[in-house]
Amino acid sequence: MQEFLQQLTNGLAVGGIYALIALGYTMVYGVLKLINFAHGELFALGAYLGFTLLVTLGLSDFMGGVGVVFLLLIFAMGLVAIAGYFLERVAYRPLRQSNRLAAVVSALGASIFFQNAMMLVYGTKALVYPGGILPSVVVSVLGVEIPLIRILIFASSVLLMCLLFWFIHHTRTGAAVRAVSLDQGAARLMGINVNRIISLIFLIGPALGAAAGVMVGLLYGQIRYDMGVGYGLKAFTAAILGGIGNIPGAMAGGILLGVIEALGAAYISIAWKDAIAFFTLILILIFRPTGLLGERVADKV
Amino acid sequence: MSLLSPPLRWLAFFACLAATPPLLRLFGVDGGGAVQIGALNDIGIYLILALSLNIILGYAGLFHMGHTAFFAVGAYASAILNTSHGWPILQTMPVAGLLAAFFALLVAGPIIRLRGDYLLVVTIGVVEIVRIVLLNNVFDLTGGANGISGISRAEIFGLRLTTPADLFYLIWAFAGLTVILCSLLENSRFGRALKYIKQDEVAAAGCGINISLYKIQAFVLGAFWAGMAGTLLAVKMRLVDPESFTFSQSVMLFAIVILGGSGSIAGVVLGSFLLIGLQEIFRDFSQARMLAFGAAMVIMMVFRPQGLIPARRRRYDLRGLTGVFPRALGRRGGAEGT
Amino acid sequence: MSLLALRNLFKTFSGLVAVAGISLEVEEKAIVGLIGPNGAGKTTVFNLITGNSRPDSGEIIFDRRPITGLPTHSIVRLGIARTFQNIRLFQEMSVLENVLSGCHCRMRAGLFSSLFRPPSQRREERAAVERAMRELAFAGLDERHADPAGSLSYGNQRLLEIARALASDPRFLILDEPAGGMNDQETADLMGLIAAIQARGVTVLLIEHDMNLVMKICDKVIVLEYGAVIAEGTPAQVKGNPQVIDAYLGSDG
Amino acid sequence: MKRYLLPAALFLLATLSPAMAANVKIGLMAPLTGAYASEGEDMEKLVRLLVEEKNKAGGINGAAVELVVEDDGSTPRDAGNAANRLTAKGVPVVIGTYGSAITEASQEIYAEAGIVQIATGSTSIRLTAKGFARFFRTCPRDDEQGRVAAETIARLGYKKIAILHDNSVYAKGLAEESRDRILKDGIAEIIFYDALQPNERDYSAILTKLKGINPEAILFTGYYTEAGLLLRQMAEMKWFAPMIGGDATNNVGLVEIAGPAAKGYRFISPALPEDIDTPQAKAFLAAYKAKYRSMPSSIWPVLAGDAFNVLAAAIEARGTDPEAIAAYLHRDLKDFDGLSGKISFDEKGDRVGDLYRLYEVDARGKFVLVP
Repeated sequence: MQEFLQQLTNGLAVGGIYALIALGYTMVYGVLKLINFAHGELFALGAYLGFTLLVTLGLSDFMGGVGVVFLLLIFAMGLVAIAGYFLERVAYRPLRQSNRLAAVVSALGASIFFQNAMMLVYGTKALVYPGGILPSVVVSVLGVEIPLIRILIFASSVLLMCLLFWFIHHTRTGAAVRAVSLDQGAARLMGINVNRIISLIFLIGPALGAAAGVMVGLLYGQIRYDMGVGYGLKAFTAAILGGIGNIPGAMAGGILLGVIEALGAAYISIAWKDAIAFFTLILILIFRPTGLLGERVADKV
Repeated sequence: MSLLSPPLRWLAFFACLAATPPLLRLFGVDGGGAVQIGALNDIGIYLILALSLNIILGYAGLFHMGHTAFFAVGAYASAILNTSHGWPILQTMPVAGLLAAFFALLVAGPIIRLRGDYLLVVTIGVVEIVRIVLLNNVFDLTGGANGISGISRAEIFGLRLTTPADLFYLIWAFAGLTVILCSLLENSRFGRALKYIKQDEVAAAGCGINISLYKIQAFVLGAFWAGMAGTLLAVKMRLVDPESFTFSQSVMLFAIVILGGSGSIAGVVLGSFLLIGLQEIFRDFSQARMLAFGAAMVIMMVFRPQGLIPARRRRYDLRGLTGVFPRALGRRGGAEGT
Repeated sequence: MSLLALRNLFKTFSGLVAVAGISLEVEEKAIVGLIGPNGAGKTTVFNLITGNSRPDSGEIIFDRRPITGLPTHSIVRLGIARTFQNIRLFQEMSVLENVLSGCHCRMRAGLFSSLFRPPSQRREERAAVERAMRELAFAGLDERHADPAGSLSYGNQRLLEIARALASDPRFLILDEPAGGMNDQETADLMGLIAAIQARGVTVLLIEHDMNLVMKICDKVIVLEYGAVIAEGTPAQVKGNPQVIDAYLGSDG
Repeated sequence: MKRYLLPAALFLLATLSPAMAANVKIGLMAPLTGAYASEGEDMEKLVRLLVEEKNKAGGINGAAVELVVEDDGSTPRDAGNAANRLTAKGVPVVIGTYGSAITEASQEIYAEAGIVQIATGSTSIRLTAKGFARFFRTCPRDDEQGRVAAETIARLGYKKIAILHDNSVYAKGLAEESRDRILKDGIAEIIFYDALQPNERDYSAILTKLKGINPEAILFTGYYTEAGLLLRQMAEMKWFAPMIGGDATNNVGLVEIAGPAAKGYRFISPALPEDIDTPQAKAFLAAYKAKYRSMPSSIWPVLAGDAFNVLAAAIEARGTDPEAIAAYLHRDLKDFDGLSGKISFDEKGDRVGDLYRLYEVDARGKFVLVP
């Protein structure tokens, strides 16, 4: 029983990160019906910018603890948001009217571009976040030892998600975002500047991805230019699992995927971890063709 | 454009291709053009795969980004039959195709009802699962990370294919056959049915088309062809391993079809030459190679969202059929608006 | 003898009762109008007949055979064709290819004959193209055969949908608001076309809000309200029926 | 007309220049991109430095050495293309490459072209079991490393151990060799044998599972990135089991990732550059540090340098005919003073002599030789 709880907490921590990245996919998809394949790379860019701020700008020397993490998140999220803005302006806006698959291929091109840009700038060797930013303390809850850093990261993921949920569902701009996601044409008629809302989405989505990037850097230390592919695929799967376009769905999907992986590794086999995760996704989609919390898509005749 | 009728245009294209290896040797390109021919062989295999994907993605409009899974099943089937059961490699091609087709039947059945992006992610899941199955050496067949090596040389009518030029003719003969069969398919009842499904499933069902049956047939046919292309890869590389069948390869095939022109054979051919060729041409940028390639993909997509050579509406031979039938209503010539 | 009979059909959509025990009959070679205020369940009845949705209970008999629960493509093959309330044409395909889709269920060429093209397949293709041109001429659209369906005017697109349905050589044609969005001239032409269709021996069941068209052309009219039949009979009988007037004009009592 | 003058002139120049100096072409196939890019970069830097020094000392028999570099992209498919490109450029000999599966994909192509190939990091046993007469390697084989791993575990007296690999050609081979040797000699009981997924980050699930089994020691045969992550996350979980690694974990990157948790980690590896006591090794590494301001991050680039050295020696003695070079390496090259110690090859092309030492990471994160 002890090990089960431990594995569950392992799953939650990983799931929190998947969920945070999945939010980026879900928001962009919700509004544009586009899978932003470059989102994984924006996540990796967040990790690298965090590294630059910490090491090259020496942020880690004069400040310790939570203050640094807060500053790191703000800077990384801000810079990657700008990258997201330009990504949308260059690669997606011209294709807004054309068939959806054109935008998907453009996204794939952008993903290859970002990945290799990071390789050229930061080199092929794995970079490592300096240790000791966050105290490596183990907290034991109900007899289960959980590293403090994992709790902090899970908590901040949930916090960011709630912030986003509150913004989308309880603010005027949030209402505009929902309007645009339901029907761009109608929203435009209601006086909503659709382009501005879409740009806003491409500020928030990538920013969340960057936050997850910084967290991965702090938690695991090692970052590489091609880590966006793996995390991107997992987070995208989580977004679909929860019902793409649906914010609570992305949160649920991410956390569920993390737990499935942890339990799959623990109780079935570690070599088949990813295969189990994808197999579960396929099973769920067969019985719930639009994801767990996705709406039933009946085709209006 | 209409200087040559389509079949002649294709004939000219393949004739020029066939002449390339001897010309390269004639001009004394170093190494007899082995590098250039090697690149053309790569493009040839990708073209066959992209044309088989075009049946599923281009004609039927199914969001399929896991085509490498069928390619892998075919390649491994050939490798296993060749190395542990002693089959001559080219004889394994039909079996490789059938096994890939069977695997497609198994997979497509339950997921065919899924819509757009949900189908997309499931196909990505399938290709990842296949790669992990290969990696974990299931039933001690796939050789794990080592993959399977020592695949024998291909032989046709007693002639052993050793040099890249030999492979060139084998691969491009098969590519030519693929182009012919795809154009026959495109202009037939079967091809039309797929296109109706792509445009509007409900209307297609209203015309008496069994939607699920045709979608599964498209998947199985595409997989069969990709499985046979797997044999060609086994012949070319003489080694198959999990790292040759990754998600990024599926992405490349998806991009070739969409960028070249979804549902257009000429588009897919151009897409293959461009996307695989560009990677070779940018090679002398070495590390910046893929950076330029990614940017090129975005730029090409932004300037040609409908694809480089989009599918054209087919012109039917209506000799003796116009103006001969009774009209219940007066002529509705002009496009008068209401 | 009735070609189509519905027996006590029920259909609810998550609580909302769309069809509450409808029974009706359509005689062969007749033109029957199905009218009623919006939300009366007209299109739902159509969807039940064509298999687009499945009834909760009740039976659908076509030519003395139960077809309840059959998939749409089998129903079309039995000889029931339809048009749609909001036009569903293959916009980017040519007018000819749109009508050719109707011929699909009358052809047999499968995957292999499509590839290896035996003489039977070539003959079948030619016959299909001929039939499609015949239907296009019948609807007056034969000169537009090469244009994309999307480029036709609204009225012509309606006619193209009818031509497509006719191409499947149906015995029973369902028209879902064919006159929707047509001007008077086009509506008059449509009446001529429907009469010509009946002359070809095809039974027609149509939903229509244009009372002038319904009253002029239908042999029988069935009135629906809140998912139930409230009146049935010749146009004249139905016109005078007080319940029908209430349903349409709303009772002032 | 003027517009065409410049390109025409350039074209002429290009075609003429190679004809003039008949220098000695040596091929280098290295992973400049992909998973093993960091090893590839150091390989190229080190071999280029050796080429510069050789050319400054008058080249080989008076002819300048031209290094022809191709990127194998750390994947079998790109390796096939790289091999084709090198054969097309007419190099008589090729140094490379690091990964076992990637070398394997190129062996056939070089064998057919009759080119002498010296692998520098591919330790999989299979490579020299296929009878390629002109294939050599300056790195040892997995079975020898397996033997040393088994002996180390016996020496350290662990009775219940867990073996963890990552399903790669190298790691799985080494895991199997060690397991067979441990079971055959009855050294210890293997209570866990499984593979983790490489280039992941979160291994908490596996470590929790291992904690439940509580082995006396963990033998990890994968690469340094995963080893570093495992050590770091063990420390995070405040659970410690002694861990022993294979030679692929011999990289300073391990200490960077694992941080203080690296202390006490032991691994088997050929001698490190700093520990090589041969005079020419010390001199060369000083020159390397001067030029690139850092030491090679592991032994593998050094073994690539040795491949260059033995090839240079063979060409000096027998000229550039691959047949003669292969014969020289098989029969005449005995105890050659290389950067990584004495070098000689057996008839199958494997390197002779025991090379493996046991290293431990000390408190300051330095790799210290365990006597």
